[in-house]
Amino acid sequence: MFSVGLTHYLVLSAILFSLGLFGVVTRRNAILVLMGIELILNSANINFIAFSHYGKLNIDGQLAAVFVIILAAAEAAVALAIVLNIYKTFQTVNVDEINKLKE
Amino acid sequence: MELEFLNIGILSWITFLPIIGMIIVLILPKTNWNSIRWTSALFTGIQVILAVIIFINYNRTLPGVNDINSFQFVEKVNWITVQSFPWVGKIDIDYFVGIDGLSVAMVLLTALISFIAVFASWNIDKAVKGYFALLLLLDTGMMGVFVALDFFLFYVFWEVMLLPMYFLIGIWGGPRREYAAIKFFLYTLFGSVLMLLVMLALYFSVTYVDPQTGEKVHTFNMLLMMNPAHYEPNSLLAGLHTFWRYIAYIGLFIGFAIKVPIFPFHTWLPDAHVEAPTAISVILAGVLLKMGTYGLLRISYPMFPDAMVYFAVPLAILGFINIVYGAMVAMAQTDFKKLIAYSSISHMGIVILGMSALNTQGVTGAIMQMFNHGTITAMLFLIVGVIYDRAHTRGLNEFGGLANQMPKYTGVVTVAFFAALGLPGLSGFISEAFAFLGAFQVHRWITIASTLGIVLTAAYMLWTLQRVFLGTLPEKWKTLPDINGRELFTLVPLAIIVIILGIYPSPLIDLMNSSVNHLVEFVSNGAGMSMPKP
Amino acid sequence: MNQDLLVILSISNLLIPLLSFLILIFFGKRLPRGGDSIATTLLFIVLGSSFYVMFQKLMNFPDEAIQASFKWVSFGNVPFIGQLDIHLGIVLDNLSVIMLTVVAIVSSLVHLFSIGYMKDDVRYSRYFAFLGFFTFSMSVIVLTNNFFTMYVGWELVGISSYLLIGHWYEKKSASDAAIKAFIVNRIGDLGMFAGVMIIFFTFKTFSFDQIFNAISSGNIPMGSENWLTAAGILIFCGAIGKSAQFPLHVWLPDAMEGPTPVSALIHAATMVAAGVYLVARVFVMFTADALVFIAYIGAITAFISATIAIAQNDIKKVLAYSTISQLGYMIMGLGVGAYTAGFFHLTTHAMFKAGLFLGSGSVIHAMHHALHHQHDHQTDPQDIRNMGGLRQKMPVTFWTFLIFTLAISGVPFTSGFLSKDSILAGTLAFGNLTGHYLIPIIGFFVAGLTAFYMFRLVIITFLGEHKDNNRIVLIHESPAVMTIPLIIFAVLSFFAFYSLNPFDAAEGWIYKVLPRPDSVVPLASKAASSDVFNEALHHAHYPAMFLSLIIAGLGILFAYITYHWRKIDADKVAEKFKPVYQFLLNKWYFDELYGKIFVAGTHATTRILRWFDNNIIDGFVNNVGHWTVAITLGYKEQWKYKTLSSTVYLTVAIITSVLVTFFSASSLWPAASSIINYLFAIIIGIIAGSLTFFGFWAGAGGFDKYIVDGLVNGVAYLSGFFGLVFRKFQTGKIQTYLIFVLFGFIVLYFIFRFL
Amino acid sequence: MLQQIIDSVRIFQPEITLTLVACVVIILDLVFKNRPRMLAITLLIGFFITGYYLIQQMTGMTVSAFGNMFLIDPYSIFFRLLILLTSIFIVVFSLMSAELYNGKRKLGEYYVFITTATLGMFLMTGAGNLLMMYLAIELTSISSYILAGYKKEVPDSNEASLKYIIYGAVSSGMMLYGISIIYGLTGSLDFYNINTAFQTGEVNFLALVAANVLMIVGFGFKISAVPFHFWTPDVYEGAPITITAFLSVASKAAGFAIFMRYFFTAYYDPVTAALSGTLATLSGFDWNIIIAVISVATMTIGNFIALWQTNLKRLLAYSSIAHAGYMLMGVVVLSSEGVAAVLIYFAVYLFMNLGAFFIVMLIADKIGSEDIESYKGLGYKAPFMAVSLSIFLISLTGLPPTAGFIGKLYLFAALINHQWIWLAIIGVLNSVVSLYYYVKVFRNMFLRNIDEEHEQLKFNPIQVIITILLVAPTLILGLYFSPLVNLAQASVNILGLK
Repeated sequence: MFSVGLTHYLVLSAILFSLGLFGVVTRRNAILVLMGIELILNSANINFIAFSHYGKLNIDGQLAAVFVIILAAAEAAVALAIVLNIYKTFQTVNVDEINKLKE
Repeated sequence: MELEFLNIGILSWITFLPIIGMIIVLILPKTNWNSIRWTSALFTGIQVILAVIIFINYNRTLPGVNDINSFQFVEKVNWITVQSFPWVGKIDIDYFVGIDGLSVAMVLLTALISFIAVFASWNIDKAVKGYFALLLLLDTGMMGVFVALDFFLFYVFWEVMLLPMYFLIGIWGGPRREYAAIKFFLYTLFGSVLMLLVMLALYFSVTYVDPQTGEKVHTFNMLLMMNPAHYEPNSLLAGLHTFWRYIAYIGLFIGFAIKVPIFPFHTWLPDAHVEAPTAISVILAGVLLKMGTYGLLRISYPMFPDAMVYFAVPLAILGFINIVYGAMVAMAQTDFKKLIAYSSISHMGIVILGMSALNTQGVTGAIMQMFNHGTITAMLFLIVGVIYDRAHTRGLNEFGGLANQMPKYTGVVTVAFFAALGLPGLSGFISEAFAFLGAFQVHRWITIASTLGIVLTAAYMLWTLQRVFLGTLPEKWKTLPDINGRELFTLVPLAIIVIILGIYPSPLIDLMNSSVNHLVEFVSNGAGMSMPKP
Repeated sequence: MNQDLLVILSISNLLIPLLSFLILIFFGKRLPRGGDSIATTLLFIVLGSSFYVMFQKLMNFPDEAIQASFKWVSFGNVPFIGQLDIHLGIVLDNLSVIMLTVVAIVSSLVHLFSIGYMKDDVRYSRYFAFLGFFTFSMSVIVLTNNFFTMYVGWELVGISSYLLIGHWYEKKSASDAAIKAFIVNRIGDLGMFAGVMIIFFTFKTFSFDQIFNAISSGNIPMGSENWLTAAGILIFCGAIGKSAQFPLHVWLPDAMEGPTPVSALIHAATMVAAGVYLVARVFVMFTADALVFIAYIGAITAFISATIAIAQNDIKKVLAYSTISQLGYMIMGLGVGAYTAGFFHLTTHAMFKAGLFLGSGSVIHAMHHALHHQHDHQTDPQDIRNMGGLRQKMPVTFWTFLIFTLAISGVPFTSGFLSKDSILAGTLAFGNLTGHYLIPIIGFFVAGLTAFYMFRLVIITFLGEHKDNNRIVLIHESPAVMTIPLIIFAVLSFFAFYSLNPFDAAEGWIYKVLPRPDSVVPLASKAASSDVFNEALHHAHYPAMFLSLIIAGLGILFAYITYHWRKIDADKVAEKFKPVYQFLLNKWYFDELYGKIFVAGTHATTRILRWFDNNIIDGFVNNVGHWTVAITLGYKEQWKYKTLSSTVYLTVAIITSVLVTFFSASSLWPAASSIINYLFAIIIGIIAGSLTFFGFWAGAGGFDKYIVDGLVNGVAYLSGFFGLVFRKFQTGKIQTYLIFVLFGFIVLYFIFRFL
Repeated sequence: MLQQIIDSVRIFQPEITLTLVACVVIILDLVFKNRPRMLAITLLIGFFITGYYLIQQMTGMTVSAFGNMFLIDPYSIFFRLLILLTSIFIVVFSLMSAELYNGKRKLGEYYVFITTATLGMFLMTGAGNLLMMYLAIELTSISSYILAGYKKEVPDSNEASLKYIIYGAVSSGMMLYGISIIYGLTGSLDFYNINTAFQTGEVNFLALVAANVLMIVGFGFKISAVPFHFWTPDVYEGAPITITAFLSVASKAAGFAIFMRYFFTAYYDPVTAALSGTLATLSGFDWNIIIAVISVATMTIGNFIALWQTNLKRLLAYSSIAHAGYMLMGVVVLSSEGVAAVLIYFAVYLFMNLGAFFIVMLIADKIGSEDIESYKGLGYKAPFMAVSLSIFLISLTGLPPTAGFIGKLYLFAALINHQWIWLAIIGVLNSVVSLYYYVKVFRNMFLRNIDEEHEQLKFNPIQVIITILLVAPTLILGLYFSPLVNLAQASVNILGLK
């Protein structure tokens, strides 16, 4: 009978992590970039929980996950606020067009 | 013997007087030019008096070099102490000054040249206050280099000079002043950072046992660095003729060579000289160049005798290149000041050649040449300044027949030029002769080749004399006034010194005799190998 | 009679002229008549005292050398050598006292003469000042007892001659001549200096006596006679320069640009004779080989200049070349070992040649005034072709001049006959002894030539008709101040002052007081000893005399035939042998040769080096300079300089080669290292350097293009390039940044992974 | 357990104070509208109280609070002092910054976030647990994101904050992923347990390397080391100068503190350390080599790009990157000397860098430009400020007799003593290069437009005093540095290391 093990979770989180990075570097829309970041954070969370559950380790991992979720929320809030501001000043959320500061 | 005033030794006074002067100058109102000038003159003047006092009281018999007890006017105050930790030993940096035969002549020279430089700067009319303040700061830096016996102190003074120099050239200089200034700054800094690394390497290789606590203390004390016994076994620079010692020597050498300057590090010099105001050229040529050679004598020789002997022949070859190459390039110049600049490259080559011999005549010749070149080149640059102030050009080919227009001036010029081309009876000749005599005993063929420089020098000097002073006077210079009292006052003392030392050099030689002999003996014994004989 | 007095007197002889120099140079302008009287008086005092010194010395201490010296410099207790002091001082032996007197005589009379000749000159007092300075420096040479002060005096007379030749420095030719004189002399001095270095290296002293003693005790440089010979020849180089010997004789004719009395004093009688004096002074340390070398140099010089003198038309040029030729005689005489004869000729020649010059001076003076009255500034007052028939107008000048001419041509009853004859005898003896017959042959031939060209000069100048009738009426005899010296010199050109027997100088007092000293060099390299030589000389004496008489007679005869009776047309002959004539007229093309090779060569080299210095050595820094400019002004265009990039490659190449040199060298050379190893190392370094350069060049060439096309605007190299490139990565696009983060992550991972 | 918490709270006073101050400021801001100066004063008072508690702790004690969550040792105290000092200066600067007070901006939050950022940094210096570390970093970062974008109406400021937050979030996300892997490998987030795990158990090397590189990404972002520096110039240029200064000193310091602490403690090898007397790392895991590479890249690239900058603020941004590179050299040598060198460097860096930014701010407020070209003739318009700026720049170059020289001296000394000679040579050559662009500023201030008429710029006495407060240490520490060095060397002992 097929049983889900630690490896599957790690692979999943790895995929999520890569997807997150991919999204971050490819999407032009600031919102989508932020979503990519969320993916990265959550991939880490999966790791934490998987390790603490399968690795017969202490509770730290799950604690970490909780903290990270909260923190991600805070970060997202700030980020969205900034994006709003950007939209106000630049009339766009396309991160490519926001490149006045360079060289 | 100690000379003290307010419990502060004479060397500290002579070094830091200009700083006091600088502060006063900074306090004075910006517009009151005369008071600013006279203050600077006053302080440098006192410096000269102190220098004379030193000259009189200096004990000619004490060798110094690596022996603390025979240094004179020593002041040693603990400056920085960092208590020790298990992972780093106690750190001691002393304010440690003193002079011996190697430095006393330089101290005199510095005082004299600075004093004259102040009067040469009389007609500066741009930001006068800043100018004299920087000049005095520079003065302290130079003096400090020559009296410091603690490597850290030495390095600090060495670097302190850079900035005033940068501004003095950069603000009061000629049309291409910015380029010249930055070039000077970068070159010298490049050299000195290498020196910094070597200094640190020495610092970690050298320890001495603190008499009170009995613990091992790292130190920047130069004299301790000269003693092989103080090198930690299996530290970076321990032993003789090791790879790292050679590298360290080369690092130091580059640092000093840039100051001298030795081919191929010389190209900052012509630009700096051409752009710098007269007084600054005088200081550059008169004192700054000597720091390089002084550094070699004071630091490279006693601390790396093995490497010094090992590299003696390359050093001599570099000296030869400097002499001949400098003279030849000088001959091709059409700018009066640039010509003088290259001539001083050529003359410093003689110093290098003399030092590379590492025997008494050679080194004595070298140090004398350092002093004499200081006075003679100072005269030459003052002379250029005089004509430039009047004609606002330095093109050799634009002049002619000034001898009739400005007879007094021409008289002084003749003395200076003859001194520069090594005419007997003037100081330049004696030092050249000794340097060559010394070098010939070790580097026979290189020396003989170098004597070619004598002819070349005569050629371009006389040619210049002809182009500027002989022949017929162009219409446009019919109105040039002859040299004035102030300018004469800057030139005549130097001329007198040049003549006196030319006829009877003993006053100068006696100062350095015992030190030079001691140095030669010390290095030859310390090298662990004899000078390469041809 | 104590020696100290003599010493004091001779030192005062040394210093009085210096005093006159100082007085005149500083106060000359304020003194009445430029202070000429002061200078002259002082010089006559010197004359008196030097006569006194000479007589006292020769009477009371004929065969001892009075020394007086002081410690000049002390090197203290030198490692590996011990106490090393340098003593300077004077020596009074027969040689020096006689020479001192000669100098005094000529100098004082020239002072006198100059009062007339230089009348209302622009720099009258300066002129006299320098005369004094010269006399001082000359006395230094004469009195010194060591090589160091000898060299000092050597340079000092050089500089005073420079100053006096360039007296009329408004004329470019004059200042050129002055420089030429000094430089050519310096070349000679180099040799001398090298010789002195060898001497000092070996003996750690400069004093003649100590050196000679050391040699005689067998201590010679590097322990080999060859080095001794070399030292001798090198020191002789000094003489070659000063005494205008081949190949450095080219400066003396040009030196005639100076005032004529100066030519008389410096370039005829004293300074140029200093070379001879030097040879006499150190005669004892010359090996046989060195002496032969000296002899040949003298002979060649005598011959070349005599031939040139024939073709010259400038009165002073003729005399100049005859001077060179006579100096060649003296050198030759010393070379062959006729020590006394050589020096003897120096003294006699000093008198009559000074006379000749002063005579020509008075002629030129007269001509000049005449031309001045005519307002004629084209005609050259020195060209003998414009003269002739001056005999009636200037009798004193003519007769004195004739006496000098007779003397120099070696006609009996003149001093010249005695000295010249003894030299010729010496050469003949030398020929017999060693088989070098070329030397006597040249000697006699030159004697004939001398007689010929001197009489040519006399005839063209004084006899016949003057070229221009309205000029001749304006010509007058010179004033007494000028004629009196002439007369004195003329008197001094008679045999009686030197030897009572007009046909044998050997009976004269000079031979008594100046016997040939014995060489100190090791036996192996010794020349024929005095008595052997004197024996030969004795045999050679009479043949030589007759031969020389005949030859001189022939010379004079030819001169008369050609230029007086016009049996032979000189111009026709010149036409016939045009190439030869041109060759002689142009002084064997020496100046052209040197000009082409050395002068032009040096200038070319200097220009090349200047270019090298500005573009290659400074190249790197220039880039830094442009770079800083670029930074401060934000000009990226600054970077488009293609020329600079190449210099950068060069710089890199040079740096590598230097490094490689040092490392290869450090691996190569043993502790006690020989120059070869360094050369080898340097070669390796250069090869490495050039390789780098080409690699760099090839690679970077493409690099350039790539950059210019692509990323950055024309930044070709160095950190500036990197700066711009990395700067370009800062696109301002956040995602590019993130990509770099990932990129960095990967790179670091692999670095770490495969550490 | 409870007892332990109580004890911990006692030694947690500084942080608690900061928290309280933050709350107080918020409340005050709500109560009195638009009284920014009052807020600032309150804040300063709070900071001084914090400082007082910090000084109290300077007994050389090394204790851990909340079960190794937070470590109090001389090392962290030194860093916290630096950070606090910086924050104080920043608040003072803010009081004088025209750009902040223009446009009637509400500054309550500004000051609050400065406080929270400071708190975050405090926690970073002392964090002994990966989770704690992460939270501290985020606290700092989020506050800084907002501060960077505080000039809401200015596009640059917005752009800066957007870039900052995206970049920061991504790199901290990657770091978090790394943390999770390490947690998986060692089963703990506590530095010391991690260390023991490594010492005993076998760990998968590849995973370890990957994880640590991910960590380095995070740290690299904080200390803006190449290639994770890209955000730095843009953010520094866009943000208000006060914040730029704050980030360039304080947050760098905090980053270094935690970075060194993590690597030194987690990979500490007591055995070899006992032998060699250095902070040896576990065999086969020479993380310092990577740091060497990074440091070379950082200083070189920082300097070389700085050569081309025309905006002084941006130039200083790049120079601060280069300085991070220098300091990394101190980490590379893996020894207390290195750590001491870094501490010393930070101490002097604080004064000189803050000073430079302060004067740039003042000048910008006067002449309305940060462009180097616009500094022409400044040396004659505002001699005092110009001279002070030159002193700071000289110090940044590292020439005696300024403090910067001492910083460099100790760095190179550490390198030489541990025979990292190639690194030392690269370092000194870089400092020569750096001279080029610093000199650019002197050149414009003193060498240009000398002759024309200059109307003097006026500065109020407080500004002058502040400048003096910054110049004085820069010069004095250059000539008499034993107190600083003694303090720094006393502060190198990290909890758990000998």
